Amino acid sequence: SNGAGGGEHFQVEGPPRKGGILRVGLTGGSAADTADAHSPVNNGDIARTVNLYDPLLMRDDDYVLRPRLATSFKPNAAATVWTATLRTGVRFSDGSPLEPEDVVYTFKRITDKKDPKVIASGLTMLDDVVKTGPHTVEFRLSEPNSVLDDQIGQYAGGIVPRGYDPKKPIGTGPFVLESFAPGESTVLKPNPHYWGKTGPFVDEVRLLSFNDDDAVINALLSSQVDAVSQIPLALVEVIGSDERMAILNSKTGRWMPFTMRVDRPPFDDVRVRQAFRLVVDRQQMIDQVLSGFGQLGNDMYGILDPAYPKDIPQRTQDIAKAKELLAAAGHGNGLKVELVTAPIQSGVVEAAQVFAQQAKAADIDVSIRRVDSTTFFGDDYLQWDFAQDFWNSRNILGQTVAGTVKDAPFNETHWDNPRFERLAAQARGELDEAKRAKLIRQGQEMLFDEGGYIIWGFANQVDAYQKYVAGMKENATGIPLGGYNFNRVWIGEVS
Amino acid sequence: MIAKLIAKRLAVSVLILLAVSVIVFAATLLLPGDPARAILGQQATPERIAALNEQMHLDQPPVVRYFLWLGGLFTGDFGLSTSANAPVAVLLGERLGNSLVLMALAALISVPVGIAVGIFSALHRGRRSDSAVTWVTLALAALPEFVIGIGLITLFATSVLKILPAVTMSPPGQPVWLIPSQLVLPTLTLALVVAPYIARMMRATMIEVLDSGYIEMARLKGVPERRVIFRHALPHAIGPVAQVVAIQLAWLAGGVVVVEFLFRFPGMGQALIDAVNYRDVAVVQAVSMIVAAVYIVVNLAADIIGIMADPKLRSAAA
Amino acid sequence: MSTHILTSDPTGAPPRTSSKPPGVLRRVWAQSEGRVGIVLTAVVVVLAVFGPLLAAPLTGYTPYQFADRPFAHSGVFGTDNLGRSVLARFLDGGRLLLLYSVLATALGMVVGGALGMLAAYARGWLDSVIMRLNDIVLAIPQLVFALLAITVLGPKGWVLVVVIGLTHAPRIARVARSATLRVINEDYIRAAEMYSVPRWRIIGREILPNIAGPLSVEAGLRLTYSIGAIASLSFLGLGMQPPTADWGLMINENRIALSVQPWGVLLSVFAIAVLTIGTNLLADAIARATAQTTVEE
Amino acid sequence: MTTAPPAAPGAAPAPGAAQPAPAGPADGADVVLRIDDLRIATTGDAEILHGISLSLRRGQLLGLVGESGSGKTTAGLACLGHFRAGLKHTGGSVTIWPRGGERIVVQELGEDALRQLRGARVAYIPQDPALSLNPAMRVGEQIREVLDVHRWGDSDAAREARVAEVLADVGLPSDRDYRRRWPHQLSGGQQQRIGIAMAFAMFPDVLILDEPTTGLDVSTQAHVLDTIRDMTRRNDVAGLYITHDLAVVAELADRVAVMLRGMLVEEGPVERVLHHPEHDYTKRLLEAVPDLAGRKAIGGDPYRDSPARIADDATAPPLLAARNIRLSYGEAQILDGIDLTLEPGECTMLLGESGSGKTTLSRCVAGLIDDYTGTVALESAQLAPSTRKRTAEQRSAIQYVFQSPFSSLNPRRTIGESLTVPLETSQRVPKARRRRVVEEALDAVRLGRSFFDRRPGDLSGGERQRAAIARALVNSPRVLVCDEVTSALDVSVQASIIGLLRRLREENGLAMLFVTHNITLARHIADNLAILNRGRIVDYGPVDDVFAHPTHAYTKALLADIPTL
Ligand SMILES: Nc1ncnc2c1ncn2[C@@H]1O[C@H](COP(=O)(O)OP(=O)(O)OP(=O)(O)O)[C@@H](O)[C@H]1O
Ligand SMILES: Nc1ncnc2c1ncn2[C@@H]1O[C@H](COP(=O)(O)OP(=O)(O)OP(=O)(O)O)[C@@H](O)[C@H]1O
Ligand SMILES: [Mg+2]
Ligand SMILES: [Mg+2]
Repeated sequence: SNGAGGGEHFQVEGPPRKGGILRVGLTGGSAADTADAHSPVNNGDIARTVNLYDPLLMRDDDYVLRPRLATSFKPNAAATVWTATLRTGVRFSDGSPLEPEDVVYTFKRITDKKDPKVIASGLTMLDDVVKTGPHTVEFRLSEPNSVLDDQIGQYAGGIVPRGYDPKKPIGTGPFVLESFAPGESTVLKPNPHYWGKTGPFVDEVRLLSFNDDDAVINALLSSQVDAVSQIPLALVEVIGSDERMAILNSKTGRWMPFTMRVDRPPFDDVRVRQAFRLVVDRQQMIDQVLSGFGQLGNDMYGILDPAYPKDIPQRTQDIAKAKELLAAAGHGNGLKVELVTAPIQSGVVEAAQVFAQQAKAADIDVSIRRVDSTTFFGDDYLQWDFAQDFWNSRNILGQTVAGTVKDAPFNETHWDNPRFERLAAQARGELDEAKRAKLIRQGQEMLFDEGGYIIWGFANQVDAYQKYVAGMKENATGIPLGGYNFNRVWIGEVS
Repeated sequence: MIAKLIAKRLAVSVLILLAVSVIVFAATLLLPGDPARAILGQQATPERIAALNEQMHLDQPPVVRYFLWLGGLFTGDFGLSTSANAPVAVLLGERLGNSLVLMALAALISVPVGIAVGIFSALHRGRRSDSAVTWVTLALAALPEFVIGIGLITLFATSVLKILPAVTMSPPGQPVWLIPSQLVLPTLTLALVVAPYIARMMRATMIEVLDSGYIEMARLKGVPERRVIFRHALPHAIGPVAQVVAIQLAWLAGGVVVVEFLFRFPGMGQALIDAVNYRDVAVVQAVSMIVAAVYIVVNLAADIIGIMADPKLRSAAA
Repeated sequence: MSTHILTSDPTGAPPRTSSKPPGVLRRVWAQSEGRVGIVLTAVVVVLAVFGPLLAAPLTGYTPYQFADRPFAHSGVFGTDNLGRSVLARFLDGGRLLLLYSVLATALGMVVGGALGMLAAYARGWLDSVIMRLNDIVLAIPQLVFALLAITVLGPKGWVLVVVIGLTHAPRIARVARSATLRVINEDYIRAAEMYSVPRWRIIGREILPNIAGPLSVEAGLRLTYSIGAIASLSFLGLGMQPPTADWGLMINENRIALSVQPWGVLLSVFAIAVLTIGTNLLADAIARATAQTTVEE
Repeated sequence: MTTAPPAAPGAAPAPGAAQPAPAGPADGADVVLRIDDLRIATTGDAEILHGISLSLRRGQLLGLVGESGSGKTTAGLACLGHFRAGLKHTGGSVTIWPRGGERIVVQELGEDALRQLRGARVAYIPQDPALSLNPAMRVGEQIREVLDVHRWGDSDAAREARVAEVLADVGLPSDRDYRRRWPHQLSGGQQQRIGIAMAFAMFPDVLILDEPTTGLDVSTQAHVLDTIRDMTRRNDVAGLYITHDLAVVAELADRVAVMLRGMLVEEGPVERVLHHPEHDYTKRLLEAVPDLAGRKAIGGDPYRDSPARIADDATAPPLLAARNIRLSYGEAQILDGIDLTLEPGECTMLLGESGSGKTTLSRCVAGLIDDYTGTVALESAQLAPSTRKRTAEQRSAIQYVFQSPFSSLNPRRTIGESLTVPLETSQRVPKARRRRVVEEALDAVRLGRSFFDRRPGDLSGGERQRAAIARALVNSPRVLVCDEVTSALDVSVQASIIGLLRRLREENGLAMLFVTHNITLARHIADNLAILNRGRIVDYGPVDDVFAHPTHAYTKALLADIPTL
């Protein structure tokens, strides 16, 4: 094994070294773990998908969409038909070549009406996927969509061969599945047919699931694992001060909003929503919840999107103003609300507590109702009056389609504004980036003024690994450990 | 007579187990959540959910489902885990093994140690060594298992002596016991919880026996002390000690949950907590029934040992 | 714990031990276990009751205010997972645990004691029914019961109290029953029967005071277990809920930093340990004080 | 050796002085064991034996009598070098001259030597065989064990033969099956004989018998006493027979020693001590022992025919009449058609061995047992079986006093509270006056009003029994059912209770059903005698008639078995 004492130095520069085993500790595994390309839910699922499959496009470390299995993905002028040109010479892990039929099959599987997969919600306008040549596939839409590339360029959109069986997963990713025990461990071996130019360098990757952060940290500190994804932010400095450990701190677009239902009292009154947003001390939120590892939020999502309106002034805590607004809304004697929270992501329950404490200053009595994740995502999901959620890095339009248009599948604030709908529709049909940015800005301003989200910050993704692990890079997508790109990771030698 | 007595206990045990199964089944019916949706996911269509409900008999009235479930239990079919979408038996099999290893190790240590300490303490009644034992067992018996566990972790894993792993972690496909060092702390925790009770019970029983007329008589007959203890006193402690050992073993089956949680031990207790969190009704039912069955079986065993150890009942059989 | 009860003494000499109730406390105090038990329990109880008043004055922070970054080492015992003062939260964190444990124990004692006495006194089918029900409840794993109840009803204070109280009830009922059986054949019960004293009054006036010894021992034990059980549930995240300051919950929240900022865990672990050890010693001392055995050093 | 004045321990010879071993001590060639100025104290330094000196002679039994707690057992165990937990030896010695062996001073022996002594040279027969036999060991093995641990004989077969022999000696079957029985498969008398066999197995020199017949009924007692007498003679051992029953001593012992609170007050030949006692205490003790002839005045004035007693007036219904009472528990027929009547002021003694159904019958009468058939009538009114169904009037009329004064009063309540209970349920007396009524009852039983606020734990057995009797009196009953009210008490206390009951009868005209197994009490309290045997009354009539002309074999045997002074 790689167990090694502190103080030693490792050769982690220069040409990658081949060989060795990479043991990665993950939290959040359960008996429900899957290796299905299109149904990843938790951390471990994502790590498996990323390494077993490739989508047509994928965002890189800087959150820029890059070609993967498609060398190009272009819309027509009306943004109603997109054409993908497939990379040549790609083989699946069983040796069969990648063909347009596989892409057609993949998207049929994803959008299967009877069993729609994770990214299907963003593909509701996708009418048909058709092979148009030996290397081309057309995506025909029922309405214009200028950001379809964003929708399909996700880890859950990996291309699988025809007749795909998730029990014997076959993909084009850098690794193949050697063994898989849900909730416990996964072993990945290099894919002999891998098409990519980098890696894989290690002989084996082991994904080990732990049920809580505590266990995973202990495993790292006792060298039972080489790298762990997403360490508790409160421990970053301590772990970083261990000379054996390296920290990977990536700024991301991950946000953990409070969600106020704009159609339910007391939040149906825009003044109450504004007051709640003014109550938040955002820097304190970041300090206490994220231990400072985050960027300020301004009640608008999509901070990594080039169209994000950075020039809108930062909202800061203003208790007096908040009280005024509450009084105007008829809550002069204070207000009592229930905040539903659940341990759906580390920091969520903590944020609820910090918010409750901050709101006291404005005579808002927030009672926290902590439920378990299953209850939270159960029948009442998206129906809570005042709750929380978390989202990973997304571009603004994609996020809008997912959460802030009337029919969005996750419209948790029940935001329903005709003008906003129009802006969103226009932007989705607009292929000109500048024009689109303008439309987006108008929509964002509406959310900034009246929306139901309290977006107090964007959390960094912080991982830790032993210093002998080489090739880890910061990654803005929010996928841990440099986007789980284990194909570029190698084990350094003692120097 | 004795066979009749045992048969009666057996029958009562079976009835209790049946009653428990009714209660467990009814209680799990109350769990909020929708198993079919849990299996199929958020975006499942109503048709698929209906189809799966039918397949899992969830469309039947509770009484019918109870009997279907009960019938399944007899054939080793514990139902379908909603979270893993796999048979519960497959899911639990290995974990049950892990838990049993842990419990067996804990029992193997705590039972003999507890009995020996108890006898020692009874024989040294009133002396300093006895009161030391009394203090220690009293203190340990009071501590919740996680307190002991955290104490041990602090002592042996994280702060003082960093010599043992704080969590259980097995390389893929390897049973937990292949890395014995990771079994040490969980086993020790359980043993430290269980042993004091056995020691205290053993001490109390021995003292009571040693105070009895026939022990005094044996001494007055000139019987050597060693023989007084092993031939005259010990046999009388078998029954009561079997009882307390049974209670402790039964406790282990339930108490292992917290310890497994603490040490991230891949056992039944872990499975139970996960199952409750994910509303995996079939798993909750299975684990509950397993723990209840363990409870009933060990108590039955203790009763039978008690009956066999009692010459009145034994001779009545002849 | 020998609960050997000296029944009729054939000698005619007055029994050596007097059975006056006020003697019990004194006899508890007379044992070193009793003294240590009382002191330990009292220390933690005082801490739990008055701690909340001291939290802010002593630390400068309320248990809910942010003092520093999470797991920082500022202040006496550093900060917790949200940067709140560990000491302030620790001082505030015993009250609910203690309150719920006492309530749960009381509930268990009332329900279990009543059932046990009733079973022993009524005998016959009622006894069988109660005891079989007891066996059934005992066979249902305590933690499973708690897990289910809390998942169905939510982690509310009364749910904890009821769940823990009810899981104690069958065990207490057993004790109450066997203690009652031991006195039920005493002639003073027969005398009361003979004078046709109402049955509830026989239970209340003749039986209850005479099984108070074993019952108070049981109460002490059950209190110990209640504390452990409620703390365990909080530790599993099923008991007290954030942002409440509570020892069990603090362990759960701060466990992750055990190796770097152990105080958030260790203070609570220590307090729970002292409390449970104290109550257990006390229970043991009461057991010795009430068991009418011959003189033992 | 004659009476050693307790206050003058110096009078006893110095331990170990002038003894030509091994023949025996100078002052008597046949002395086998001598206790010299033995002192024993508790670990709390309260002295329990204040210097006892005694000698046991070969082939003789020395009776050691004295009231409960006087230290008899403590002295007896000291002969084996055994002190119960909490006791320690503080002075004096026990010396033994075994047959053909060296003189042994018990207190000088080490652990191993003591062990070799016990069960071999000095054997012990305990009070309660049921508690002293190991319930988890076969009886044969328990006897055999003595031979094993003392390495008797030279082969297993020899030891087995000895077990069989000694079993036969004590009159038990000696076959293998019998030896393989468990203790619980034997009756009380048989168990005690196993104890005796165990004691004699090693041909001991000294035998300590600690009330070996107390738990047994008269006929069994008679058998066991025969066995003991026979075995001591045959084996020529020296015996110390501890008892509180002077009659047994008179029958069995050669000499008798009387103990009082840890001191020896008198010692001498049985004849002399029992008939010409010198010490006051011995005198008082002898006075309190009831005699069959009824000549003594135990508990005060001798018994006179009660003036309230009406000669058989056939016309008026009797005060209390039980007719054809039958009761069975499962297969066992406990009461088998009992007829019994009681006239006002009359006392009938119900006599029978243990298990004959005395308690059961008296409880049927009192309404404590309600599943009998037959009728109980008070005057002409038939009573409901259960007290709860009887009227307050009827309940008050019949009062029951329990056997054990230690369990009939609630230890947690004051005497006053317990005694008020009957008044509460009968409602005869207004609340305000209840205390006075109770205090009067306490006066009547000679306890005094100060007892009102005391708890049973502070009272002696006799005081408690008085309080229990007072409880029966508060409702001015007409019939008192006394179930062995004196059998848990010392003779002197028994005498005072008998005196009290007699006075109450005379003063209040009470009718009484006096249940006992002690036939010697008959002439001291009763007018009529009913002999109960296996659920039937086998002899019934005026005491003198029954004594003069017992009809049933059981009654005859009973009269023959009674040990007398
Ligand atoms: N282990 C002990 N510790 C303290 N005191 C004791 C102990 N055993 C006996 N005593 C006390 O010593 C005294 C003598 O007791 P012992 O048993 O010798 O009396 P006894 O004459 O045999 O009475 P009984 O007729 O009731 O058997 C009593 O007052 C008793 O209370
Ligand atoms: N509740 C019961 N169930 C079964 N058998 C009983 C019950 N009570 C008494 N007996 C039996 O009835 C018989 C008579 O008992 P009872 O108590 O009346 O005898 P007793 O003459 O008072 O004896 P003692 O002198 O020992 O007090 C005994 O053989 C006893 O075992
Ligand atoms: Mg005695
Ligand atoms: Mg009787």
